[in-house]
Amino acid sequence: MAQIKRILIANRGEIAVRIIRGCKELGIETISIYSTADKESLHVALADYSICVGPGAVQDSYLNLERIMSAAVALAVDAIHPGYGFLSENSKFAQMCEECNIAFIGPASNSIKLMGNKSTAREIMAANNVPVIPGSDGIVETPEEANKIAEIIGFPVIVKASLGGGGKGMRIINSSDEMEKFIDQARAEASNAFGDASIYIEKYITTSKHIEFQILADKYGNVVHLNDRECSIQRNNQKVLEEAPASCLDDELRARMGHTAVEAAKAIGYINAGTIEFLVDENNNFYFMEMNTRIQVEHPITEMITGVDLIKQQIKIAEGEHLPFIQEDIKIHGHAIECRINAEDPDNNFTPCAGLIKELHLPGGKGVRIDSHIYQNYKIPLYYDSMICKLITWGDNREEAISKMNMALSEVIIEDIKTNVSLLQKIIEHPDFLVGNIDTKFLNKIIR
Amino acid sequence: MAQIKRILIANRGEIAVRIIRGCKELGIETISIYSTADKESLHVALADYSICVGPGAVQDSYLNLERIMSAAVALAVDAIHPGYGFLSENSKFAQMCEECNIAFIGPASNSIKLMGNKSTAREIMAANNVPVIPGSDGIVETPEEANKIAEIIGFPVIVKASLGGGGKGMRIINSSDEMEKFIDQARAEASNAFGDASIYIEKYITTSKHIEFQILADKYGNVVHLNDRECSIQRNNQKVLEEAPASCLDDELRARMGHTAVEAAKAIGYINAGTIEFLVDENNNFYFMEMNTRIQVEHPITEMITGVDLIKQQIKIAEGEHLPFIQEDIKIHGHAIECRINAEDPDNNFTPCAGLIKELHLPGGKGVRIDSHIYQNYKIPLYYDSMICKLITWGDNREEAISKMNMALSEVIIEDIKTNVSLLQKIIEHPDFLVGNIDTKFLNKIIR
Amino acid sequence: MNINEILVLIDKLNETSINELNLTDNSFSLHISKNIANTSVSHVPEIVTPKLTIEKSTNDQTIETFNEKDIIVKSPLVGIYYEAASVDAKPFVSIGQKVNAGDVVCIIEAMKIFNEIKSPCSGIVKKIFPSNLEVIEYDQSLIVIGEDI
Amino acid sequence: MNINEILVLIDKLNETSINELNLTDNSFSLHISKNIANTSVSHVPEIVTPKLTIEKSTNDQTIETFNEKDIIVKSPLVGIYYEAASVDAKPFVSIGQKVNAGDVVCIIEAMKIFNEIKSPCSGIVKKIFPSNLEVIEYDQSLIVIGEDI
Repeated sequence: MAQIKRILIANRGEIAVRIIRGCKELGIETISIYSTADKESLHVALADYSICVGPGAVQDSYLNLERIMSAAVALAVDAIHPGYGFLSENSKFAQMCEECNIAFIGPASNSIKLMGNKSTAREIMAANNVPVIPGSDGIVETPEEANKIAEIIGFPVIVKASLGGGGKGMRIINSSDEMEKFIDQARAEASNAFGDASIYIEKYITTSKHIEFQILADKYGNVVHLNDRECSIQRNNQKVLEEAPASCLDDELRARMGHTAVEAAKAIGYINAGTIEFLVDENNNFYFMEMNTRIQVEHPITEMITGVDLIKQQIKIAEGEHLPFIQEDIKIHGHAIECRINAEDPDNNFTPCAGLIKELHLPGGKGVRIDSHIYQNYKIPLYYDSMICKLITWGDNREEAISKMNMALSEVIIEDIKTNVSLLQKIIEHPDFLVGNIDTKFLNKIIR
Repeated sequence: MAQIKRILIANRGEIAVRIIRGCKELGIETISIYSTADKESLHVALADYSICVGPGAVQDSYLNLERIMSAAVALAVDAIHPGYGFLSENSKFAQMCEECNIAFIGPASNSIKLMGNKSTAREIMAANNVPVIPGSDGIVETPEEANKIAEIIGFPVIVKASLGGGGKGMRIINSSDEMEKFIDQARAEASNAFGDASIYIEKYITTSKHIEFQILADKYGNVVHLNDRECSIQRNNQKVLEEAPASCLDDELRARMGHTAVEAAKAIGYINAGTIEFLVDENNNFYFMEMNTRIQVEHPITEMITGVDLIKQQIKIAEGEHLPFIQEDIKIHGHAIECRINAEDPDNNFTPCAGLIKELHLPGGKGVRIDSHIYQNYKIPLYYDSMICKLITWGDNREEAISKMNMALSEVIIEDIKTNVSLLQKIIEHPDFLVGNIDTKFLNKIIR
Repeated sequence: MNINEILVLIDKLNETSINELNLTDNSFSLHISKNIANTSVSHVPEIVTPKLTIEKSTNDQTIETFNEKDIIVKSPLVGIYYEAASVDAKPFVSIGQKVNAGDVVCIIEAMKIFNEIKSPCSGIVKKIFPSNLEVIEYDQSLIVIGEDI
Repeated sequence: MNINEILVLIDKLNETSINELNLTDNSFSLHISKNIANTSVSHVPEIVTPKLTIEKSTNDQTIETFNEKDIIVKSPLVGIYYEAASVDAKPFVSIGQKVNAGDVVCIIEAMKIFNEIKSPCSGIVKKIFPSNLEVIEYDQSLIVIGEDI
């Protein structure tokens, strides 16, 4: 494929800003799309050109395939970068790009589709010797079938929607009595949320860590992993703080999981950046959870420890370049932590807050990275994600990265917006966190 | 020495902020000093405590030894960090600290004194096999003596003040006719500026690069260099843009110069961070120019390519710790560039400008570092240095660092302050700069 | 409580962020207090200033030059503006022309679909903003229709 | 509690950041308190500088409560405030007292130099801001002198 000269960024907020910066470095023209609510947004100000695609509500703007494609075609772009969220894992959108001869900066639509169906993904991985959590072979039709499987793998089990995500269509089932009721509930929820009532069943692992591997794959079958990220600190399945590398992995386990991640990507002929999410249990058994077929929010920590610019690599892969490194070239330098600063009220169950930023000071200096779209006098709109800033610190080792994060968080001033900064400080100073004793239940314990 | 628990920062602006951040990471209490003109300055807001030491004029505040020492003693600090400029190379101040049993975070007062006298420094270095520019053995008394030396080393020669700095007391002399007049002028200027009319003479090297080596030395005789910085891009002897490593050095020359820098530091039993400035001529001959016995403005680029935190190392050395690395541990990772953003009017001979920052946006993201003390609604005072922000970029290689700097500069918004950003962009895009074809005359050629 | 126990308590206060301790045990009472250093958090002063933006809305500015009763037809979609049904055809509207509610005033092509934009009212065309084949964004002003006097 | 135990406690307070200790045991009671601004270089006390802040408003606010014609004597240096010439002496000034221009109102010690601060005018002392032995910054308000009615 020829060099990309003009990219439309089908996103907003910090990731749109991040992509614009990458494009500028590569000398690529950028076009931002925006909603009427985002007129004053930084991604609009920084792009070479920007086009309003609809009103504030996402379904009429950032999720509106037709309008975005129409803008892309009318403005004759070579490529679209979908960022994360919104249309990034919409296989139909990727397919429209393919049909319009516009490079979708991400995998082929077929890969998105395959990995988007969680039960299909599970089957493919199992068939390719990627360990999956014991459970059903594909979709489960009846409570009787489910009970039969649960008896083999043992309670508790978890029922999940095939097209699921974000906790919807999930139920934890402790005994066969609950099976019928909860399966019905899960089906109904899945049907409502994803338009498909298919469900599958897995063993529910109570104590686990969420560890993910970043992979990059070019068009020529070269796949490399960029090591791992520890993402166990979550609230309602939303990551809050991530680190790289995960302190719980030793070199042997890291190498083994990394190899598995690469094999998983190869199994579906994956191209571009992707993430294999694993669940790691108390005994260091790891299981494929799902694959995210896009750039992740937490990609900067991988950039900090490997030096690789993931956004620029995504574009180069889309341009048909070969990966400029092989697995042996990828080294881990130091330790990085990302804190997601959200505009939300910690005293009111972390309800998202909108409003005007009247005063702003963000930290800087050695080993501090800010990825954000906010500025003083920016008005945070109501419609979108509450994440307003990613604060990333890097240190020679975990201790230094933590003390730097502590220092950096103490500097943050975002007035009069309510934020989760105090919660982030609480995490960073928590004795369990300091010794790396964290799992997916850690944050709930702190908040209570 | 015991652990330092409380540091007074005898400085202002970005370097005070930089030091406060380092101290916070180390869990050290910080005390800022400030003048009445700096009440709203960031270094005041970020420190644990702050104390006003005088009015805006520097001689009554940031240069007032008695008031600063009085504050340090009254507040029972363990140590003083002088930053750069102001009292950082004032041997009397360092000596007062020694007498008051307060750790001066820098070398012994005697080292400052020795290196502060440029002709003494020259003699010591020559005596220790550090190459110096051919010239007089120490101070020159008469024009006749000067002419005799000039005949041996060849015209043009340069006359310099022994206690000189910043171009004062310097004259370039092309023939023996000019000698008497220019020596008289240089003496008068030196006497006015430094209270000492002593001068010395050196061969004037017309085409040269300014390359400096960062060194770190602990109290136990361990000295390590952290490689080089290319600082040739200067306007009126003021550095404007620096890079590390210097692209003109090959590995062999770099190793040789680095070794010389370490020997130079060892020659005077130097302790703490310091910089050996070399002049490199067209034929890659290098000569000792001077030693700066303090942290430099451009220290971040060394931090970016080596990963070493120079401020924290300075403090640890003052605490009596051993250097945590040996020469072989110091590697160069990628390439870093620093742009000094000054509040000055490029259309009016770069006259410094003060004023209110009404709008501010500074870039962020991967490989971008900001060291600054400004914020939106900050009023830049009249009294101090016009440098308001250091913008540092890092890339895998020089090309990437440059394209990142280009991107980053394009984002800068500092309204309604006049800045040198357009000049920095001109440098970054200049064909000679892009190929590394720069020397100390480069910037004057561009400005004209 | 003996002296050693008191010393332990003093050390504890000294090391921790606890500032005061009061203890009463029958007739025994003990009070230890530590001076709290005065820390102050300074806030960056606040003045309202203009917005950071380079997105100049030409639309809004131009609107002001028209009558309050004028109707501005804005684009409901994103696409390419066509002033006429074909290359050879006359433009749908021209300045000074009378239009009726429901008359087609232009076409916006989005993804090969040609969408007719209709006048919401009757009146006189006072202004046409886009040029033929211009890329139109959502909510962009297309045409001003004034009162038919 | 015997004398040696009390001496141990005194040493303890001296070494630590503890400023005060009250102890009652039946009829026995002990009170130890430390002079907080006593800054000999040998030990590191907690900073006791209530006015060492960037609350720029403290001075300004206080001023408002005084008469426009009142004179505020501000510190021309940085150091430690002494209200009296020696521990046993009476303070130089007290509230309500009349002072004449040139009268010493306090001493500020900077680097072992005791600097007498003199009243710039005659009048009545209306307010004394610092406490004895407080660390004083440049331009800090010391004393308000009002009109002698």
